[in-house]
Amino acid sequence: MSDSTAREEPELVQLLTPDGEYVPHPDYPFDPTPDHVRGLYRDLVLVRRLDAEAVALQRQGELGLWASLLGQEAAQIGSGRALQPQDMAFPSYREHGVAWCRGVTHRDLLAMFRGVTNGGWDPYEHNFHLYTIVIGSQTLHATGYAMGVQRDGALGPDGTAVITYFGDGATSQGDTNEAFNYAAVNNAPVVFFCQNNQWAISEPSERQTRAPIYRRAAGFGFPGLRVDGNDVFACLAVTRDALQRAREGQGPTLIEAFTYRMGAHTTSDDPTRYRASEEAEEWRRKDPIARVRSYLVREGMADDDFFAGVDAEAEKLGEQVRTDCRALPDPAPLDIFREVYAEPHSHLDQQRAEFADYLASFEGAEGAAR
Amino acid sequence: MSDSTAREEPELVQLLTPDGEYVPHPDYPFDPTPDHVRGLYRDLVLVRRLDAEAVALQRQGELGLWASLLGQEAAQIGSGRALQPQDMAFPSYREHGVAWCRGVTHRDLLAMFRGVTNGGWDPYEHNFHLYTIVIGSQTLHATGYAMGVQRDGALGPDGTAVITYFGDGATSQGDTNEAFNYAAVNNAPVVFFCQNNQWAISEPSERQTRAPIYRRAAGFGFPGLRVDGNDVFACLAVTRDALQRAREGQGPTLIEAFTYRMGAHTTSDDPTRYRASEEAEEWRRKDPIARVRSYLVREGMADDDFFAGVDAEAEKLGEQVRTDCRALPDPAPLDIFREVYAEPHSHLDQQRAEFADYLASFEGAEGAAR
Amino acid sequence: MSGTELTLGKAINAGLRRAMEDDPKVLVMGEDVGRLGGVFRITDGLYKDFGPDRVIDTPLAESGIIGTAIGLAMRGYRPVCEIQFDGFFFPAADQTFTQLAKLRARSEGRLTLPVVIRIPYGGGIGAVEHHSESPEAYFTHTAGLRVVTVANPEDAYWMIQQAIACDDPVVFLEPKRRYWDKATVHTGGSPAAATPMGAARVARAGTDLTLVAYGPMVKVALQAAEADTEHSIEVVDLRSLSPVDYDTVFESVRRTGRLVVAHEAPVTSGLGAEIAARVTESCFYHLEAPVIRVGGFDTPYPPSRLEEHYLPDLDRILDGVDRSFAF
Amino acid sequence: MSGTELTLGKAINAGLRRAMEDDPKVLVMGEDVGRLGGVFRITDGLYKDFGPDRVIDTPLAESGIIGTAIGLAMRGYRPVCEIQFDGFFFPAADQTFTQLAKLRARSEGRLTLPVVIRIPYGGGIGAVEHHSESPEAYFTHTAGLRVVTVANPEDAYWMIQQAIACDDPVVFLEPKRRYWDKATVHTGGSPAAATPMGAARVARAGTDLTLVAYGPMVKVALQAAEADTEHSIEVVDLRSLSPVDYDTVFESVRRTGRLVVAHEAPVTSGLGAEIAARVTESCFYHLEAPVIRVGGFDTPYPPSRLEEHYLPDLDRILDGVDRSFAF
Ligand SMILES: Cc1ncc(C[n+]2csc(CCOP(=O)(O)OP(=O)(O)O)c2C)c(N)n1
Ligand SMILES: Cc1ncc(C[n+]2csc(CCOP(=O)(O)OP(=O)(O)O)c2C)c(N)n1
Ligand SMILES: [Mg+2]
Ligand SMILES: [Mg+2]
Repeated sequence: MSDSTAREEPELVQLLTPDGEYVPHPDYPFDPTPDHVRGLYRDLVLVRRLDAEAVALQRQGELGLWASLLGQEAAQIGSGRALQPQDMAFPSYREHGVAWCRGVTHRDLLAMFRGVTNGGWDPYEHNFHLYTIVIGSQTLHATGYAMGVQRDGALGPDGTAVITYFGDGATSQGDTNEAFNYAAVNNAPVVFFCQNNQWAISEPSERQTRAPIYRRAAGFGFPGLRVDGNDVFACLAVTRDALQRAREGQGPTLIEAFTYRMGAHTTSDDPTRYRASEEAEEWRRKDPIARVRSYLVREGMADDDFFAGVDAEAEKLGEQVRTDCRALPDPAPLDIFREVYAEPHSHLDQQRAEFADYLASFEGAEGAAR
Repeated sequence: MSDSTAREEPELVQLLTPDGEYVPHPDYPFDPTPDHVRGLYRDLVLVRRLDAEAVALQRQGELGLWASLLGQEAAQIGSGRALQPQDMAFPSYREHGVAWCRGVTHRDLLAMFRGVTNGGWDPYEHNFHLYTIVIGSQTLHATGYAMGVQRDGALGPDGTAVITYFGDGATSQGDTNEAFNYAAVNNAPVVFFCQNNQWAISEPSERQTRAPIYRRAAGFGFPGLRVDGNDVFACLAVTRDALQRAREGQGPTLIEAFTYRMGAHTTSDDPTRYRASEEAEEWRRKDPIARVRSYLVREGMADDDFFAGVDAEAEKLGEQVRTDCRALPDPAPLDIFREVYAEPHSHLDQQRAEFADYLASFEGAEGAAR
Repeated sequence: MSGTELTLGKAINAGLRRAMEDDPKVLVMGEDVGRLGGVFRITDGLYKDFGPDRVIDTPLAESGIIGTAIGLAMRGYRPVCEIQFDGFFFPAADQTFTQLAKLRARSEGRLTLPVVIRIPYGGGIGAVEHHSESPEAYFTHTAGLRVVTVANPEDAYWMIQQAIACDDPVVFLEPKRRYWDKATVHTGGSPAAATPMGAARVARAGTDLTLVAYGPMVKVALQAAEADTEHSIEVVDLRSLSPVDYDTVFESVRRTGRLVVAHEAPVTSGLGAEIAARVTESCFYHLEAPVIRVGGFDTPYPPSRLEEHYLPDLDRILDGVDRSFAF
Repeated sequence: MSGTELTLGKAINAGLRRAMEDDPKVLVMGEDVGRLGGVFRITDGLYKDFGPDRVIDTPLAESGIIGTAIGLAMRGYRPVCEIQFDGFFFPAADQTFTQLAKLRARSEGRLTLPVVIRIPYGGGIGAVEHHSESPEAYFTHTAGLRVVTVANPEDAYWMIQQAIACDDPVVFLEPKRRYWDKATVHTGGSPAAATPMGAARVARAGTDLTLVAYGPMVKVALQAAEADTEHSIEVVDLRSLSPVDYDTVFESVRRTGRLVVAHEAPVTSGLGAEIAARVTESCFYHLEAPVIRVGGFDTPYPPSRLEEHYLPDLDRILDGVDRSFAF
């Protein structure tokens, strides 16, 4: 009888300690060259800034909502930078860091949260699917896409891998478990990247699962592991490894990035109602950016000029975010009917025409009132 | 990294070998007294007979459909006889052996397959829920019921446990996985009893799962084990143990009873289209009834008179099944409206009245034609 | 009769609390309904006062919520399930349509399943996708369910209690953009003595045209009726969507001879279609114009910057009224 | 034009085969569609000829079927999904309504999802529960989907190919009790040249009353029309349920002045309601009677020994016709 009810703390892959010390791992090679690490540091700082600006813009009424990635930068930049251009990513709604790595602009990200679109970017242009709000749905899309990759014969050392992102809460959803199973049975080239930020809105992960999340994979017949989600080196190394395995036809992997949601669930949320501030304090000491900075300083890989340069870049980005957000054009009323169908649709085409007439009737009566 | 992709054959709890030798198991005490084993033998033979009669009745057009339990008698009688009267069982649609143990009559079972009802018996009278056709649904009902048991404070050495039955195919369904998780998180007193009969209609279990099914439990944080599903002693012993654990507040268990569907999926199915007859041959050698008979003979616990007596009883049961099936009354047309709602429903009550008038209009015109 | 000023949201909260006090079998369950009190705070304070056995923070799985609620009901409980937003109901469609709605008939009345499914529904709060939908027609097409919605705090307070007391499964649709609307609630008396949840209500008397609305649209309908100074418009607040109280609707239409039905849901195969079909069949000779439907377009709910154009507003309703009088 | 005698089931099989031959991106997926050829053998022989990469026996999980089909479509495939029976669609409701139907609009047209969902539907085969339902109204209320059904082998052969060729998601409802009906199928030509799947068809000309039916009910409607020797009944086979070809329906009703709509699904909030509402609005002055709906009762589908009473038959349709003429 396999009894896993005991909740002993499982092993965690870590390459960079909270103090900024690099500890090589036998299974996950990583080469912390100055350029590489400085690049990661820059990514981390810039996405945190983008995120902070978006939160502020929501407070100012410029966005309807924003889901902050604060605290999860390393998990996202690490995994995002592990992707090859041909790889396809299926995010949930908080993966601004991954979006950043895929070249999705802040403008496109803001558009959805501003309510000017339900999408925002071309999934094929970036090999980055649209944000998916309904929890778990995208894990099946990723699995199906990966089954398509198999059918295209696009596996091999330079083949295509697929990654999908979801949270600890999403592991409770039927769809996510069906995706695990479809991926396992089909040996599909997909990496399941779970950011366990320990909360699903107000519910701590004990309300979602009794076993450590990474162990779910073994039950479906594929490997799972837990990585320090605040360690960008480790997240990059384990994701690269899992993607390569997928690429080469060795099937799915579940990565549980153990991290923490340092902010509110979204700008609509008030975490003081359900969690102690000490918890957040404790995690602040494990900050994903601070430890990279420590490493750079400790190793003499970056000086004050470098850090000032990144900060200046962040300033500029912040300004750009604010300007671009306000400049996002509102959609036109008739956009409601846009691209509901690919082919002509007698009924909807007529409804659209009637609405156009209706709108026009006001123009006559009240000028530009509408 | 926990890698379970290798499909080594897992350990199987077995107390009675195919040759009828009893091998005690350190973890699962069992006391094969003559009375006990003779009783089990009788159960096995009688439900097999009931089942065979039902298949024949379907062939004769007396039933719309029948899902045969052939080959799965031990899994059902073993687990069914492990239940206490207060325990509640949630079956799928093939658990005629469990129904037998719960005192559901063949008449009630046949009624659903004859199409005179969608239900058939009082779930509370037997502590045996209705058959559930939509795969996996009942696993959540069982879990919820078990959460109710917890809230009633009905746990303890003589407390109430819940069991739910499902097949290998059902482990793919989102609901079943959600049930595993709800049960784990709530530590609910429910036993998940999976009869892995190796086939879901035409799909072999490799198309449903990559890992042995019992391992799924560990991923959700509760124990799972595999038992020889053709061994009634082992099925009884492990189920009794798991029920007791549940009863005493130690939470859920997943039991995978490794067995074989010796017949067609249902009377509508034609297994020659998808599986080799040698496979069935091989499993016939592991017949769940033959080994109990061997044991009884080997141990001198039963003589020819006993076996003849059971056969005679089976004959009589067969006759009764045939008679009772044909005697099942057809429902009346207005039963369509029966118990759709518990309370008056203006619209449906009116619809019913209109239909009654409509039916009556024919009586005037054509006499008893309708 | 005691009266208290309450928002619609607080009125549901007060009704839930009273139902839980009155019957220890009443449970509240859903995502974040516990310590947080739900994303709209409708279950605020219940966790603190009734504890985790009666106010259950469930895993993030809607099929699991309804599926386990069915099991709890079979064990004698009366679960009140919260679906966090309309757009997140669908993972629970199978358990709701195939199990919850049908189990009583399947069991020939041996199983009673008093499960309430609360769903904050409809648009108008500037939300992201899946947070503004009006799925009522999926429910009204499903035999075995009752479907109600509320338009004011008084109904909210009583109807949630009636829904919980009802031995049938009830889908309780909460017009989320009205959660903050305030009015006096008369908390004296008992749910059984209050207007039955199955009854429609004439919210405004009129003689020239009947305007049927429900949930969030009642307020818009009343404003439209006020704004139309040429015609005397009667506004009927349906309250119950399944079954519909046709006695009240027919009586009104037979007097006015004209009917406009307004809802947020897409028009095609929406509840307005059913009302139009039945009213036409039963009041054929009284109708001076066909029933006019004003509703959402047959598109997915648009991004929030377009919702003011998607949702039927005063102008769109009056346009419908004009179309009726044009016949 | 070459003609072959085929059952409706075999015609779908032949259409699937031709679509798979014509386009290597077409996949077939579902439970038991491989070696078994599906429980109704509609995919018979495809696994043998196209192999497991193109004919996929999926795990037993409907949400997984539609969810992975979406992913496959995003990668450029055209998956044809089989849902084994109508009653087992609902676990896939979320992926169908919330993802499949909405993704094109969400992506502003960047994602094209040519997914076909084949569902054997309707009653009349003496099956157990969940095997006889008619869920079309859930689909017709969902923007972003197209919904079609077929009533004869010729349509079956062509429309399955048209559904697969269509760049929108199409729910393809197969009248299971008609699978064994035989007729000549003209397999020459191309899907593009055949009658478009969006067009209704006048199946029988008449002058006194229009009888609209679709799928399994077309045959019953034609029998009823024959049986009524007093009136000249025109029968319209809708074929497409979303969108409905209203041009054809309106033209007919304006000529006959009367309309009866028949379907197996429960009447309340069924497709008949939508047709009644729209026809009444557009043909108000032509109607000599209200639109009469004949359908299933508002109950769960009953056990098979009652289905002959549940399903609208010739008598129930003629009763509807009589009710129309009684006005
Ligand atoms: C099917 C569904 N149910 C409910 C919600 C509402 N909801 C949005 S986010 C969320 C919590 C998600 O938690 P988790 O998966 O851990 O991701 P995180 O937000 O922590 O990144 C919930 C319940 C939803 N979006 N989809
Ligand atoms: C949700 C759902 N999908 C499809 C079906 C059709 N179906 C009936 S039985 C069956 C196979 C079940 O296999 P398994 O779970 O192994 O149980 P077994 O029949 O072998 O006992 C299928 C696909 C169903 N009943 N419910
Ligand atoms: Mg989380
Ligand atoms: Mg099986």
